[in-house]
Amino acid sequence: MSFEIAVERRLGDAHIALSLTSAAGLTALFGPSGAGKSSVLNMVAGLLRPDRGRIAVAGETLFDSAARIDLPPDRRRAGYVFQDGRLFPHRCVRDNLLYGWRLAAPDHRWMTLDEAVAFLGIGHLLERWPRTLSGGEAQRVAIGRALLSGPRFLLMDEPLASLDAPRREEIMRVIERVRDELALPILYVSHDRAEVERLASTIVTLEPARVG
Amino acid sequence: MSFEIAVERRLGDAHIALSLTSAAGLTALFGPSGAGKSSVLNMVAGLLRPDRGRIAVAGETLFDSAARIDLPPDRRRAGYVFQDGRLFPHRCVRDNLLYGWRLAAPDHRWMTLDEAVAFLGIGHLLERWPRTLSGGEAQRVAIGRALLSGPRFLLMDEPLASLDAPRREEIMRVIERVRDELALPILYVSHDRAEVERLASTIVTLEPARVG
Amino acid sequence: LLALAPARVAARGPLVLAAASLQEAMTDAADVWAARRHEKPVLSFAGSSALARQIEAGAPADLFVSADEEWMDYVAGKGLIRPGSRAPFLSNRLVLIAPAGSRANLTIGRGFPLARALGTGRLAMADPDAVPAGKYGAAALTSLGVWDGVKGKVARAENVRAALALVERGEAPFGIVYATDAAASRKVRIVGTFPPRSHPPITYPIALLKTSTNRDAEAFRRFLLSREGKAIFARRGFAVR
Amino acid sequence: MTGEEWEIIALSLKVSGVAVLATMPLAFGLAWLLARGRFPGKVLIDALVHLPLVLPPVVTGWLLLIAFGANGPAGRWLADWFGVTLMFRWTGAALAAAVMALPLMVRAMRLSIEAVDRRLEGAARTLGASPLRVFLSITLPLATPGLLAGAVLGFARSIGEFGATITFVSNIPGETRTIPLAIYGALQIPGNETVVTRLAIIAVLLSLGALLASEILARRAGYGKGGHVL
Amino acid sequence: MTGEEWEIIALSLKVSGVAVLATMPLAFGLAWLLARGRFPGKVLIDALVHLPLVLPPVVTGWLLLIAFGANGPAGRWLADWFGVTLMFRWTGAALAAAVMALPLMVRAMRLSIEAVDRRLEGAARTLGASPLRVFLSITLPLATPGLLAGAVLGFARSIGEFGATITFVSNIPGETRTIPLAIYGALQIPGNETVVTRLAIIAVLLSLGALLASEILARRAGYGKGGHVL
Ligand SMILES: Nc1ncnc2c1ncn2[C@@H]1O[C@H](COP(=O)(O)OP(=O)(O)OP(=O)(O)O)[C@@H](O)[C@H]1O
Ligand SMILES: Nc1ncnc2c1ncn2[C@@H]1O[C@H](COP(=O)(O)OP(=O)(O)OP(=O)(O)O)[C@@H](O)[C@H]1O
Ligand SMILES: [Mg+2]
Ligand SMILES: [Mg+2]
Repeated sequence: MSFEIAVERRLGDAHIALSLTSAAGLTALFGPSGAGKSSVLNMVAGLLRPDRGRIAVAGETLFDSAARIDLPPDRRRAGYVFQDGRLFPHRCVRDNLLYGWRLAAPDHRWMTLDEAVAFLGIGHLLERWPRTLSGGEAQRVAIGRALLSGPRFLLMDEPLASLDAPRREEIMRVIERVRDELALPILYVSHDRAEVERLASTIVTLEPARVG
Repeated sequence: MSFEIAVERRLGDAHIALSLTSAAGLTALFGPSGAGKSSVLNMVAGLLRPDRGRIAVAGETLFDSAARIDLPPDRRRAGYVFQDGRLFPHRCVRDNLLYGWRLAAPDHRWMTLDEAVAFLGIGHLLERWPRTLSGGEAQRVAIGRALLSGPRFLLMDEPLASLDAPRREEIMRVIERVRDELALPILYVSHDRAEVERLASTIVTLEPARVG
Repeated sequence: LLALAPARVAARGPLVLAAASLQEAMTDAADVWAARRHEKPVLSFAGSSALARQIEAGAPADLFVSADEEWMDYVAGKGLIRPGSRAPFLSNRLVLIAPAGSRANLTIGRGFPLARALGTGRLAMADPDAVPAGKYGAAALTSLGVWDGVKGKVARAENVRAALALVERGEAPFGIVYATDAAASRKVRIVGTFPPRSHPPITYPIALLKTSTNRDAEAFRRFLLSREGKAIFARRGFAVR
Repeated sequence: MTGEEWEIIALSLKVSGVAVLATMPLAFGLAWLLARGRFPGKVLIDALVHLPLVLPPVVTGWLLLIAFGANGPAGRWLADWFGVTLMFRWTGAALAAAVMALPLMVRAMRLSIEAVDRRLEGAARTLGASPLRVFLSITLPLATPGLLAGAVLGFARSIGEFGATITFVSNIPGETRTIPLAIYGALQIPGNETVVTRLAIIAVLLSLGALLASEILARRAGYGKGGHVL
Repeated sequence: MTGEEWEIIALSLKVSGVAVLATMPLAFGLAWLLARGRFPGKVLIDALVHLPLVLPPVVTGWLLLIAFGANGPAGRWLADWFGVTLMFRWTGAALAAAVMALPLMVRAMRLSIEAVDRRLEGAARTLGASPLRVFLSITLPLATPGLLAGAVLGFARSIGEFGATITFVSNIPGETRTIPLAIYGALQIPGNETVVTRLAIIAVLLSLGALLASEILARRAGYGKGGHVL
């Protein structure tokens, strides 16, 4: 079992409810804009607290409202690629990439800076400030930062949205390798059918539900 | 002639140079991440000053370094959908949408709030603060805001990147109508081949050029 | 360090807390004293009220010279001065001043027309409710029967020097200050001196403090009260007793 | 509380209120200039704004006296052209309070202006807004936290202002005798601590009121923060 | 300039420098609490921090005297436990300066902390950073503008501090006689304006130095602004 999620959460008028159990591999979260995909990822990462429910990844319970379990985000070991980059503006690209890597226990790391830099094609950006990056450049740095933190599982929110086809292809190949060789569970949000069909072993569709 | 652009601009190590003349309709700007697509749009909008060159849209010169012409952004009447939304955080969705509409001369407006709200499907969001919007919701509001400002031409930087297929289809149809019925010049950045091939009458590829 | 601390106290001259208006004269006196192979006294000048409150809070000082009896009474009332060490030290005179360029002519006397001379202008003086010089000034004008006419026209300054500044700048046509202050400024003219009997005697009392540990303190007090010491203050315009 | 004390409180409120309200536009203009401007004399303006903070208040009062006294150049100009006199008037007390509050107001506003995302201003320009309109509709409201902080700091500083006021306009009951001047007077009389304490508590309560008002306004304008914490 | 004046300048620098440096952590902690905390007594802490701004400095000095004097509860405790005396010592002057500077420092820092994008803190948590590490590596550096502004404001205020200092620790040459106290002394002597002016200019230059230093540091840390203006 990679992801076992059964959560409910109210956000303003929106009522987000999801129940999924996925096999190993990549689980794609599909659904219209505003359905609650990012919110689900935030709940799995520990950044948004479900009103009730349970979250377990690869057998480890991260949250259980009944059992009063709520692992803090820094102990969940999620590799989260946010929908909106969220690079640290006060650190150069290199220090953004190494932020999680330095905090990870050495035996949790499964990728080096050089490897990440190579397949993301960001070697020439290492000394730059995030505010000077183009949209796609920032997106690639954000992917590298998440992978380098030595995560136990990945949360990817439209990671390839603003990338050109060759880059996309390259990164998809790395995701496939992570999925297959490292067997990391991946929860993946995308609006691109082709992308999802290629990568996902489980596809879950989130229906929007509004209150009232 | 819709767009006549011949500009050069240096940004850090990057050297952005583009020369294009496009027929009426939608001009797609294609190119790898970091090639300078957003920078070109910024130059056409008047937010980034070219080191030298000339920019004319639909026969009107917006910038000409030789003739010392440099129309300020508020007099260029660009409808710019930014790669990163840029909604005003201190105004609710309705006031974001109406910001440019209220500033436009009445006879420049060619769309009403109701029309925009309807085809973007954001009627339920009008009273919300931007920070509570999902990625796709914010993107749609940004599109609406640009269209409502009564622009003479459109600059769209991956406007459909984080939208689901049905929304995408609906908005593409509106873009086609704007292109055909209103005959507005549109400069369009996208990484999606299918999208571009469907919408564009001219496709221009920007090659990255690094200095040194 | 702890061992050194008492030694340092002994090597230092007495710490004198003195009213700010004594600054120049007291500095002169300390210099003369130091020239006689004594450790130079450490002088701290501030308002008498601030100094009295510091003494009350346990400040380790040796001598206190107040600008009026009231704050010395306060300190004495708390049992903070060495019995028998309190002595009247200096006196001063109160004068009416005008800006140097003023041609105002007034003779101070019973019912003299100060209010009319002021016109719409203001009489600058230290706060008559709070500051000694102001209290003496108000008392003098009251006994001369003119206070009721001018009390609504008073500009109450923080201290005598501030009142002096208002007259120096011509912002106030008249002011009441100590003779010592008037003498030190070239921008004001003394219009007249208040008769000493028109106000309570102006005295600057001196006393040795309970907390005093400095062995030179008493000697310096005696020096100040000696003829020679008082002469130094007389040169700065103080009246000595 | 005595009628005299009520008068003192009303005067303090008037002086501080006028000082802060009248200074807001100037403070914001200076803050904007310092945050955004790139011109040679910038550090000098910066230093000038900080001056009243650095100098002992008595010196500031003394400088005000020299400049704005009836015989000072600025004072004469104001009297001749506008018939305004500041000496010994509550308007002078307000000027002293304003000058002392200015550096605090400018700094707070400047911090908030510097935190404004300039890309939003660019977006507003493309939507047809002139620079002035961008300033009024984007920069100014986005700098609300600094505006409020500046107003509170300025008001509190004005309520507590003593040294420059008494030096400049002296202590005239009903005209320039604000709470701190009354407190000072009371402190000069031995055994008068209860009056001091009462007046001090009133000053604190006035500022607390301003503080609460600003917190409520900040919450109203609190689009930027709170809410969900991702 | 005389040797005595050099001594006064050195003392002012020492007092203000120590006051600001020692207060920075406390000020930042308070700023953080006020910006982020949600607890019942928050407005009271806020009011307490603003207190030295609202009260006339003389009252603050008097309260310090009551609390930290040789006979005061805090003063006795410091003397008994740490052998520290503040009365008539430069350490007391530094305490007075610190207390007066605190509200300015806290406000500036708080403004910057409130402007920090909390989603970045969330991102850091997912990357394995504990709350403390997030604070040190994300919140603190992102609040740099407020830290610098707070330090400059606090330093300038300390350099200009007079009323609380003279009331608390008197005016003792070489110990507590900082520039403003020396200016006060010089002002007591009519016709002494040149000394006053010289000392005032020195005070201004010292603050100008702090101002410049902070601008340079701000530029170093200026990742957030400047650069391209989209
Ligand atoms: N603070 C809030 N107040 C009210 N509604 C909120 C708030 N935060 C989120 N929402 C709503 O919750 C819903 C889920 O948001 P979420 O960001 O999870 O959507 P999403 O599926 O990721 O959409 P997208 O594909 O557009 O990114 C949206 O309708 C959004 O408007
Ligand atoms: N201030 C700057 N300093 C240095 N380089 C910069 C700066 N601003 C932009 N660049 C560089 O200029 C190039 C063009 O950026 P631009 O944002 O226009 O790219 P883009 O084509 O839009 O890419 P994407 O598809 O990834 O959004 C990039 O390589 C970027 O790193
Ligand atoms: Mg989303
Ligand atoms: Mg781009």
